[in-house]
Parts: sequence; structure tokens; C-alpha cells
Amino acid sequence: MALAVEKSEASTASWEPRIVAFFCNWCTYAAADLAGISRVKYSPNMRMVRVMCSGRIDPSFVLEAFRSGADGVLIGGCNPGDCHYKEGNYKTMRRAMLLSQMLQDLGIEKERFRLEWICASCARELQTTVNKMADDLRRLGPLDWKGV
Amino acid sequence: MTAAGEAPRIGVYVCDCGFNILGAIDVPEVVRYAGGLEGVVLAKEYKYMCSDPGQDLIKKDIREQRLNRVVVASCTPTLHERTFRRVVSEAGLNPFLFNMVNVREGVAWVTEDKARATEKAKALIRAGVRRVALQEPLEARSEPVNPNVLVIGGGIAGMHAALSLANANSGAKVHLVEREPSIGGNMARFDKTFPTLDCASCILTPKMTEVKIHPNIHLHSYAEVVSVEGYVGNFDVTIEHKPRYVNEDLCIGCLKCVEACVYRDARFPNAFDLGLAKRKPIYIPFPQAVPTKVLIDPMDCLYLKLGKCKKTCVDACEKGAIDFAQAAVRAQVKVGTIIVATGFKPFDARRKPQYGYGTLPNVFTALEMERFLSPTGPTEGVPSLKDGSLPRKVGIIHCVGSRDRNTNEYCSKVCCMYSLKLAHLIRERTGAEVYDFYIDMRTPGKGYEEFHEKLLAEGLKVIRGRVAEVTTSALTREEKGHLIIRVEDTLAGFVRRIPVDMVVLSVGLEPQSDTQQLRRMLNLSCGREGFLQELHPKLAPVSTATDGIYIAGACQGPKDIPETVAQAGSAAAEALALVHRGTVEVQPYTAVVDEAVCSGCQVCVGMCPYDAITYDADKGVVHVLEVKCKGCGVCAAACPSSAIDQKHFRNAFVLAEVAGVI
Amino acid sequence: MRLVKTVKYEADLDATFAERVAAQPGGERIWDCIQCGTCSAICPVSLYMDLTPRRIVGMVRAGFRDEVLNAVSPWICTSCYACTVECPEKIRITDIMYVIKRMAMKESGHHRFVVPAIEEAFVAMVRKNGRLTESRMGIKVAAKSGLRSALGMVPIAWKLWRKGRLRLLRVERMQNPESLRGVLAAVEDRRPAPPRTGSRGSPAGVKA
Amino acid sequence: MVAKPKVAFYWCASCGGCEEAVVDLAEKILDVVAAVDIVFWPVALDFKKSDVEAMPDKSIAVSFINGAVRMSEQEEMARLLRRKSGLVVAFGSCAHLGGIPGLANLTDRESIFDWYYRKGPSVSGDGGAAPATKVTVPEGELELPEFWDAAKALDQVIDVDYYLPGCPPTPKLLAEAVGAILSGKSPPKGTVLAGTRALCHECDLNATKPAKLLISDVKRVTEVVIDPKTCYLAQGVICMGPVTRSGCEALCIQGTMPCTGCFGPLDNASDYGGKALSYIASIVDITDEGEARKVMAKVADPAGIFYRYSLPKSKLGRRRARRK
Amino acid sequence: MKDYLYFPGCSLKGAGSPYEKSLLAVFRALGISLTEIPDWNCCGATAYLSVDADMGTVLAARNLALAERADGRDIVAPCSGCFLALSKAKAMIAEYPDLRAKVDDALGRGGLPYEGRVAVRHPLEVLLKDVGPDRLRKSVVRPLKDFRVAPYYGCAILRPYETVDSAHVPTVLEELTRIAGATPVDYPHKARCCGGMLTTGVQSVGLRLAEILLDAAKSAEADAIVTTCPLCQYNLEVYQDRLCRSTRKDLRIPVMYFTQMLGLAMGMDERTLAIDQLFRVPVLACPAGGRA
Repeated sequence: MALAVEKSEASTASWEPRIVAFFCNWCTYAAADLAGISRVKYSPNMRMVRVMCSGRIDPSFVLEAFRSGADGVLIGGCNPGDCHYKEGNYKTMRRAMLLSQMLQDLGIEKERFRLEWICASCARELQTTVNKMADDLRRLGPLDWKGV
Repeated sequence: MTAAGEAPRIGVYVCDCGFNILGAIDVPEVVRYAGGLEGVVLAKEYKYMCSDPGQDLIKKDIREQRLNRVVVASCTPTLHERTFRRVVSEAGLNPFLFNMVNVREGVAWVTEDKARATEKAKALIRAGVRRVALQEPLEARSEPVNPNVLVIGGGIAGMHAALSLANANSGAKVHLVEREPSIGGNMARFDKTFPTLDCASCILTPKMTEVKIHPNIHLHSYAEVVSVEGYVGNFDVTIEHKPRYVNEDLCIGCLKCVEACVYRDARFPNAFDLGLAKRKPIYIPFPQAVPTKVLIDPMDCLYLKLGKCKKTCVDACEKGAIDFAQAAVRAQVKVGTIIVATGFKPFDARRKPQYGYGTLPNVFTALEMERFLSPTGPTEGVPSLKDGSLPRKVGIIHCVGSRDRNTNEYCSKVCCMYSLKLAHLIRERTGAEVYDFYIDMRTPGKGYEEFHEKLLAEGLKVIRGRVAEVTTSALTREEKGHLIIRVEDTLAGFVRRIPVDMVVLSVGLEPQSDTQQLRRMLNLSCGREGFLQELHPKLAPVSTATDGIYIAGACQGPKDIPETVAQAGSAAAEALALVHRGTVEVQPYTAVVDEAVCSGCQVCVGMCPYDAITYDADKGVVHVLEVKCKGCGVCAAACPSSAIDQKHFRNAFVLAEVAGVI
Repeated sequence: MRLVKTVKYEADLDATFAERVAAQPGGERIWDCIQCGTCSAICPVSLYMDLTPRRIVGMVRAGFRDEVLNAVSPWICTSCYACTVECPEKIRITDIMYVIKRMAMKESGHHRFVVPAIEEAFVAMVRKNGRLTESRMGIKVAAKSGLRSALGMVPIAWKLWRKGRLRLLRVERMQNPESLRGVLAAVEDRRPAPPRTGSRGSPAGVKA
Repeated sequence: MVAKPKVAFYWCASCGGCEEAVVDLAEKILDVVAAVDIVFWPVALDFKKSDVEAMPDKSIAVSFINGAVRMSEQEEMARLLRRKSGLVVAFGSCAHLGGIPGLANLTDRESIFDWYYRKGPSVSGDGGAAPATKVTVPEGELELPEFWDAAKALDQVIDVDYYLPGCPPTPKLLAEAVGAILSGKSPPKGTVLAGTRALCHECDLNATKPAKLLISDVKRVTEVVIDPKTCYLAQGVICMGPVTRSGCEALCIQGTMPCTGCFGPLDNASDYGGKALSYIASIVDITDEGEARKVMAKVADPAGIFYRYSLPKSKLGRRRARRK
Repeated sequence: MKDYLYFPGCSLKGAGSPYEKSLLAVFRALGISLTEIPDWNCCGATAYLSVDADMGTVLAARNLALAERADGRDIVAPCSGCFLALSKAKAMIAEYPDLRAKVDDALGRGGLPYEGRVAVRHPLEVLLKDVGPDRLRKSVVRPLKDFRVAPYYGCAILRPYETVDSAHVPTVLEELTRIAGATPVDYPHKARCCGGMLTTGVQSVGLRLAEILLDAAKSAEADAIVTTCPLCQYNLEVYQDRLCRSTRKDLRIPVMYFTQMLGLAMGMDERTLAIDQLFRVPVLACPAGGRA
């Protein structure tokens, strides 16, 4: 199918990690906008998927991302207490704790799955988080998920 | 096949945004690539998609090319999603069959390498195309807007906003909440204002009275907003009135009670005068206070403290206004929009011990100096030393707590100008020789630089250098008994030690200490300095990420009076626009239940912070109340049998996007 | 009076100087300097400096290599770190002074000054014994700092000796200094031998 | 007399419980035997592979294959039966989702061999002898089936028509299934022959849930005395009911054991473990990070708990293969 | 009681010996054991940073590594110079990966791994944070009544790291003084450089700084200056006569170590505390006090 073609296209030349990022519309996505407005450069390995609340993120999304070729998954949510929908981020926090453990049991290093609280004005934090993650992944190498 | 049934015919439009995107991304290549994606019938590049010709281009194609899906790759959706949704709907397409791909803030502006930026842009567009192919038509809901407005903060910003709103006679009632006993804010403390040197109270007092008497303004003084629930159009606000121990409706401000107080002389620090002047337990903060109502400080009042006192005040009051039994009362008000004008907090000079504030005599902050210079202040307008004598030499130190990574990195913007103002007034009142120690003299603004030059002409001694310390350790005879200012005269290139009698610290402006609680209560965000964050620095300077809440004045960042007033006006206008429209559009991103699959396990019920999900015991399934649902999607993520999904953010959409970006 | 041309042409400046300083640990932030002069003003010895710390940072940024490397200021810096603590831009001025001292030793032919000589004597002694023997160091210093001040030290030395705080015969030494020398050698090996122009044969002992 | 439809049963990597389930049909089995003619059932009747090979393609009406596919031999037999049968039913959790043997995917062949033939405490002597596909003995060379690196569900090796979930499937479901298939009123291909909603829907305790199903702690069955009258989740006991397909009529719960999920995910659910994890983490109502971490840590071995029966069919399928 | 590793440094083996004697005596009395780091080497001091920063860092790092190998307990570094040199090396290595690489490489040769595990502590910190004011107070048997002390911090323990106390308003020495029953006097520049670094090289400047300080302490009517650093002690003490002559001011004042002050309050005699090794012996109002 089309995907295969596009992938090979993307992965020409030296290998670069692919980071799928799920960002909360109110904080981390806003931080990304701010980063743009203030021209804060960060690694292009990260590609954002916007959701209204980090609490919308079904762990299956993360599993799907890894299965279909992501080398890392980043979730960006509001700081504890700051959720636009009161408590969505706490649910994300607990899911992430459990998911991270499960992923490690399945041989996926914890550096490959991160949950970060990045507020609407945290452009710099976003930059460091993304760059750090990209570096970690380069160190870890491709996940190249094989499945059964 | 799309949800709507017919095969997708997608149009992709990539915006150059002038050179913004074109410069960082190989747009033609991206367009070529997009053209080849599944379901895409046409892909085009244009200079400015948001411009009229750009918009017409889309409309034309929708009609002529029978597009049933549209993707625009340009700036962030927060900026123009609304615009383009309007465009597609004007062309007869459901606005939710449109998808915006963020290649400016998301790619062009944040990526160094053009090739990789181009690749990233392709990925995002690929994802956008896959997503839009699945998107389904939706109807945006609209809800009525309560015409009343809440204004938090009764300083110059709050007052101006309140008056602008009230004068519109839009039928809107303005609830102005001020936590101090009187409105007026910091401006009420000033003697003169720069650069015109006109008397602050002369321009402020009339405004204060107008606020008080205006039929459309409900003033809640000595009160605080304790909770805000709801959302744009209808907020439920709880206001707590602190007890004055004086019945506001009865008190006429004759002050007989104050004279009558058992305390013959004033001996308690008056907060309005920053503790420089004293007051009695029963007092009004300052002569022009509005409302002109007395209040009793329970910490100082004998009766309220110890339960026994002759209560001479009670006898003195003909109105019988004094009421020791008064307690805090909470009031509920409903409003549709909120303006936050909570102002700033002066930097605490104690955090710079090297300047000796609080440890060395005759070191004052600028705000204290404002009070000294005020005719109604502790020294009736003539600043004097602790021993009562007049200072012969005064040093004004700029940037105290500003432009300093050890305290606040930012420039507080107003200090240079107010320091010059203070310098002028101090010379005028005391005849002292005044030194201004500055890093850079920042005087942009109408008539500001002229003011600076006026001061230079007056003989103000300006020294370019940031003071390292104020010390009493004298190295020469003439230094003995003085405050010695240690500074490098950077223009001369020499270190100097300058003895003065009085030091004024031009402290910077900081966010109010309770900004974080306020931010949480109103669901706003703060910048790294801690000031409230505007939605967009240029295009939405008084709007916030939360619809219906606007910010004005120094709570958004350091500002002088003209700027504050201008912002207050525009915040009022934004609020009025909503009131005038009467309704708000609510995004239809609500949750939906597939009742054929729902097992009634009720996991979702506990998830919803708005109680929008109810369990139907007979059917053994749950229902979503659309009006209550705010569209966070937490329930969808939690639903164990994936029976709940979120409109416009369906699992399938998100997964399509994920597959796309990889 | 004779007039000297004080203009600086770009050719007189070293375009790479700032970068080289900034590349050293502690030098990174020179670009943040707002020339406020706090460093100079808090400095306990700036009153004696030919170039105030602020000017040094400014001149480093502008590429005044020779002027900076020949300045006295870095050599009278007492490493009290007051400037570093006070700097509103968190520039590590003390570290920058160290950077300049090191460069001066390697690059500027002429130390007009006794301090560098003392520093090198110190380093040499530690290389040898792994520790410092104050008495010996004192003698070396006296030798370098000229007869007059050397004589001035005699009564003090005498008193120290009487108080048992100066042991002339004892040399402080590690059990096995070789272990240390090995380590230091390793550091040497790791880098291309730098051109130590001048600093060896530099005329030391000139007083300030 | 009319030829009765031919039926085959086969047993791949499984415990044999599914075969038991067939026997558990009790007297009903007689009807089955009367209605069909069992042409292949290694556990009960003596047929050889060659007999099956001899049959014409598609001559078997239905093959019920249970167990995960772990070895080359099993794949071979599965393919053979597929060729010979009109319909193939993945019979039981293992064939359906990989089942308990699928948990082997939390490790790999190397590690398994290493433990069982070298490191394990029960290994005596020098160890080192790991199964090989070819062994030479005095009598000549023997061939053994190859043990794969990962266990698979049946439909990961052959095309499957229906799934009969459960560990084991209940006799009731089996009977219904057989009935449906034989009566020709066969459901659409790929159907899982059980409920279409989660277990809570047919669980009596669902009525006992509180207004808001939120818990402050998760407990293991061993930690508490379960009150059989109220929803186990409400008691803080992890129960897979909400995330598991119904059809078993809450047998375990009636036996005061929480559901462990043998019927697998619902049709919409993209990943069983992901969903299970998500809802459990969600209902634990703790906002303090430290506290939450403690409670989440009590969910020991999440992969094992949430993928107990379905690891091979999960999105990730197995533990990441060690990179050489 | 907690035990520590001990890094004496070169000064405490020389003119700073009274510091070492009194420190060891006081710590012993408080039941704290100090184990000298086996075959320690010079901390590198400031000299190395001016000549060869890498080597300076490696020198310091070697001592830290030795401490790790010994048993990784906290290092007590009484000499302010050493304290800073060690703390700084630790901080810099942590901050700069390539510096770290150099250190690993150099120490690696000697089969000495460096992990950055050990904490570098100043005795003041140990006394007030670990031992704690209460235990110290209990140990005081002879409060130094009416003894006016000018606390002098010097630079290195406050700047740039502020680990021991605040660089602007330090209070630990005052606290210790009060615990010893003496009276801390307030005077400017108590944390300002004494010029010790310069008296060797640029004596004029070094002595000027010392003069300012002595003058300030005298005019605050202090009976003694209490210091934490051998270099400061030396610089403030040994040039006093010369300064008196050159400035025609009376700048004579005893300069003692905080350990000596505490020791006196704990009732130890002057020999144990090596007070007799000072140029000027503090005069204590209280009985059994020192002689002039």
C-alpha cells in the first residue's frame, strides 16, 4: 500500500528516529505554537498529533504508533492541577505509568515513551524535551518492530 | 469511502505565507507530493491562503472541482481554522470536512534544515489528508451569552474596562470586584504621572466616583472572587465580601467614628501608605477612597480582638452602621464574559540585600517614594530622612529586580520613566542633588524621550552603570555617615563610590503573588515570568486561551498607564462583541455512544468531570448529554469496549493521523 | 605633545578571539553581557585594574586580543567570585579571567608580572611532589618578587617558625607522586602539544 | 443413507482443556456424534496424518482446531486441515488469540531453550543439549518439528472462518456453534461466536456498581475476601469484565473469581491490553503522583495480566526481539 | 555519629596547622571520626586553573575518586581553597561532558573510576547541619561570655556555589558564635575578599584589602576575628604589625579559627587547640581565658 512507499521515501539517507507526539490542545500544542512564534528551533523528528486533552489518548494509540513504525512516542499534557477539563491529565498520568511499565516488559525502553507536562508558555521546555528524546532515540537506534 | 458515502475528492492547499513558509520548506515539492496522495484530486500553492484571493481559490475549486474535502497547510489552527472553516462552508461544504495542517509554527519556524523541514511537512500533510478523508459532517452548536461581565480588579485597568462596558448601555451589568477596601489600585498612590506630570488623583478620582455611581456597574469592594465555574457565555461566579464590620449601605463616610475611637492617636501601619503612615483600628484607607466607607481591622480593634471596649465608635455613629457581628458573605453572580485586571506586585527589594533595603536607614522603594511625594502621604509631599532633615544627595537605582537572571530576567518597562519622574519631583521638593544609576535609559513613548531630555537639562546626574552595592563602610572622610553607592561609571570606564543621604530603589513589576491560583480558577496560562499569557502577542493581545476571558493591564506584563488604559478599552470591546452577538459557537467535539456495543459497565460515568454521562439501567447502556459534554474525550479513551468515541477526534481519525505522520 | 592614532581597524582585531574564549568552560555566556558594570563595581580589586572586568568582556567580544592578553587585570583577580555571583546575566567572569590567564601564558610573549611566574612555580612543585610545601613556595616567591619584599618576609617567617607553623626541613609529599604524574601525563597525551610561545623564557619578577 | 457431514478436531499448542470441553458436552455429544461423522480426532480416535492427506480437499465440513501454533508440525497440520475443510473454527482462546501459550511471547526461543536445557535447576549433567530439528541416532537420522521463536494464533498461519472463544469455550457455546453451522444458518465469516458486548452486560453484579465507579486502590484476589454480592471492581479487585467479550455468562464471577479475559476483546476494541490498562488506570482515582505510582506498581506484571490470553494477537504481538 | 573522609590539603600541613589541630580536637570531642583520604594530592587550587584547567580539574577529581574508592562517605575539606577546588571540579565535570571524558581517560589510566558520588562538605556545614545546634550547645561547657567576635567568611565557602550559606547574608558563623556563648558583631565586608590571594604577588593590593577588613573589625570593637580559611587567617594575621606601621592605625586583633573558638567554649585548653601558635592570642573575659 501507499504507506510503504512513503516510509521508504522518508527513511532514505542516514536513519533518523520517528517520534509521534500527542499534544494537548491547551498546553503543549500551545507551547509548540509559541515555539514557532519565537522561532525556537527543535528536532524535526517529532511530529505532532493534536488532541483536545491528553486524557483523550487511548494507550492503544501509543501501541499502534509503535507497531506502525514509531521509534518513540511523546505525550504532552498540562501540569497537574492545570487541566482545561479539570482532571484529564491525571488519568493520562496513571495510564502512562502503567503503560510505560508494560512497554518495558515488552522490551521497549522507557526512553521511547515519555509523558511530559509542558505548559502553554514552555516553548523552551518543549525544545529541550524533544531534542533530548531525539538524542536518546538516536543512541538507542531504530525500534524496527517485527511483531510475531 | 468517506463517512458521507461518496469517494473523497480532496483539495490540498499549501500556503507560502509570503516567505515565512516558502523560505524554510520546499513548497513546490510538497505540493507535488501532496498531489499524489490517495484521494487528492488537486494540490495548489499560494502566496497567502488566508487572503481573499486565497480564500476564493478554495471556494472556486470546491464548486468547479466538486471537492468534498479540503486541507489547508499553513499556520497553526488556533490562528486560522475558523477562517477556513467559514470559507468551505460558504462554498457549501460542511466546515468539519476541512482539516488544517500546521506547517508554519509546526515546521517552518522551528526547523533548521530545509530538506528535513520539507520531509516533515510532507508527513504532516500526508496525515492531514488521511484524516480528512475520514472526517464527517458536524453541526456546531451555539449557546446564548449572558450579557453581564465580571471585571476582576479595581485599578485603573479594571475601572476603565468597567466604565467602557457600562457606558455602552448594552443591557450588560458589570460586576467590578476589588479586594482592597477602595478601588484605585496603585495609581491612587501616585502623586504625578509621567511624562505630563499631571496629578494622578486629579485624573483618577473622577473616574473612581463615576464607577461608584454608574447604574450599570455593581461595585464589589473589599471582596474577592473565590470560584468560577462554567464556560464562555455562562460563567457562575462566587464572590466573597470580607467583613468591614461597618454596614456599607448605612455608612456615609463622615468619619465621626474614627475620631471617636478609643485609640486617641493612629498607631497601626496603613497598608495604603505601605506602612509609612499610621491609622486607627477603624479607618478609611485614604481620603479619596471609593467607596468612602470606613472599615475596622479585626486584628487591631480592641472589641474584635479582646471582646471588651467602650465601643465609642458605635455611640459616635448616628446611622448605627457599625456592626461587630458582620461576617464574610458570599454572593453568586452569572456572567457571560470575564475581564481580568488584577495588576502587578512591586518587586520585594529585600531580595536584593546588597542594596540594604530593610537593613540600612534611608533606603526606600520607588512606591514608598511615591507616597512621600504625595500631598496626602506620610510626609505631605516632601521626602525627608529618618531624622526629619532633608536629603542633600539622593541616588535612584534602576533595574532593581529587573534585567537580572537572579531575580527577573525581563525589563519592567516603566522604571526608567518613573525614576526620571521621581528624580524631578525629589529635586523640586527637596532641592537635593539627584543621581540616576541606569543600565540603559529606556524612554520609548510619546513625549517620553522629551521628558528624559528635560530632566537632563534640569541637571539630573545620570551615571550609566548598575549599582553593585549600597554600603555604610566609609573609606574616606567625606564618605563617613553616608550611604555609599558602589558603581562603575561605564561611560567613563572607572569604578566610583558615591556618598548619598537617601537611596531610592526603582523596583520592577512582578505578577501578583496569587496569580497561580487565579490562573487555575480561570483556566488561563502564564508566561515564564508568571504574568498571564495572552492568546497571541500581536493578533490577540487581550484574549486568552479560554474563550470569553480577557486580560488587561499589568497582570499581562509590565505596562504604564496609557498602555494599560488602551488595553482595558480593547478588552472591554472584545467582551462587548460577544455580548452583542448574543451567542457563542461551541465546538461539537462531543462524545457519542454506540448503544449496540455499550455494555453499561459505567467506567465512563466516573470519568466525566461534567456529569454529562448517565447510566440507563433498563437498557443497560449509557447516554451522553451533549449540552453538558465539553469534548475532552477522556471517556472515549477509557471506554473498555470502545463503545464511546469523540466526534471529530474519533479513534479512526487519530489512528489515521498517526499512520500518516510516521 | 605627540598624538597617537587610537582608532582600531578591523585588521587590528582578532575575529576568532571571542569564539575561542566562549568555547572554554565558563566562557559561553560572554554574548549575554549587557555591559552594566556590576562586575567592576563589586570587584574588590577593580580599583587597581587597568581594564575593568566589564571592559575585558566587552573587548573580548570585540576581538581586542592583544590588549586583553596583555592586561594586568586578570593577574590581580583574586578569584573571589563576587562578580560571578552578582552578574545579572550569570556570566562566569571569574572563569573568563582564568581563560584569559591561560591564553596569556600560552600566547602573549611577555608577562609583565610576577603572578604568572608564581603560578607556574606552584604547578611545577605539585607536579613533582603531588603536594605543596609552603616553606619552599615562600622561598620561590621571595626569589621571584625581588629582594626588597623578600627581606620584608624575614621577620614574618621567623615568627611563623617560632610558632611552629613553618617547617623549613620538611617537604610535603605524596607516598607515591608517580601515580599522580601518570594521571597528569595522560592529560598531556590527550591533546596536541600547544605552542607555548614565550611563557617559558618569559622575564619574570617585574613588579606591578 | 445420506453421508453425515464430516468433522475434525485437532489439538495444537494447548492444555487439552478444549478437548475436555467437547467431552463436557456430556450426553449432547451423542447428538453431535449422531449428526456428524468425526473423521479426525487424535486425542480420542486413532487416525493418522496420512488418513487426512488421503481425503479429498474440502471434504471435511468443519475442522475445530484448538491451541496456539508453536511448532512447524502444528502449522503443517493446520494447513493440511485448512486444505481439506470447508470451514475452520478457531476453537478456544489459544487458537483464537494465542492464549496462555502466547505468553511465551514475553520471551523468545533462545531464552526458553537456555533455561530449560541449560540453566534451569532441573537440568542435570553438562546440559547444553537443546532440541534440534535433526538428530542422528544409531538407528539413523530423526527429524523433529521446529520450535518457533514466537507462538501464534491460528489465524496468523491459516485463514479462519469462525472463532469460538473461551478457555475453554463453554459447552453451550460449542453446541450452539455446531448447531448453527450444521443447520447452514452460518453467520458472516470471521464472526466470534459469542456475545457482542462486554461481560458486564450479562453480569448480575453490574447492578451493584456505585454511581461513580472510582477506586482508591487495586487489590489482588489473594489480598481480599471478595464479597460475592457486589461488583468486584467496586471492591478494588481487578476484573476484566468491562473489557472482555460476553458469552460465558460470568461463570468465573459466579465462582467468586474475577474475570481474567479469556473471551478476548470486543469487535471495536483495537487492542485488548491497551484497553484493559486504560480503563483500570482511569478508574483509580488518585491525583497525587507518588500515591498513584504506588498503586499502579501494585498491578504487577501488566503485560501478563492484560495480555493473559491475547498477546500474539495484540498490536505488538510479542516482546521485542533482542537485537543481535 | 556520622563519620567522614578528610581532605586536609597542603595549608593545614603548613602555616594552617592550628586549624588542623583544633579541627581534629573538636571533632574528636564531638565523637566524629575523620579518615584522611589515602595518598591525597594537592587540590589544584587556583593556580592550576590559571595554568592548565584540565589538569587542575583532574587533580581535584583524583581526590574525589580516591574518596569514592575509599568508601564514598562525605569529604570534609576544611581549607576554603580546597573546599572550592573540589566542589568546582565536581560541578564542572558534571556540567561539561568533554571535561568528564578527559577526567575519565586520565584517571582511567590509573584504574581509578570517577562517578561524582561523594559530597564535598565544609566543617562549618557539618557542625551546624549534621551535628546540629542542639548537640553543639550541649557540648559548650564554658560560654565565651562578653567575647566580641567579628565573623569573617572569606570567599570560597560562599561563592560561587552558596552551598554553605547565602553569599549575601551569611549567618552560620554568627550562629556558631552565639552557640559558643560569644557575641557576633556586625560589620561590613564580612564576606569580602581579604586579598590573601594577592599578598604573595601584588602585596600592595593584598594588604590594602586586609587593612580595610581589620579596620572594619576594629571599629566594630571586636575582640577577635573568627575565620574559616587558612589563607585568610594568615593574611589577616601576619601583616598586622607592618600595617600598623604603614597606616599609623591600631589594627592589632587576634585572628582565630572558628574551630578554636568552639573548642575554647567546649572547655579545651589552648595547647590542644593550638591557640598558642597564633600570633595574637585572644583575651577572654571569662576565667581560664587566654593571656595577652
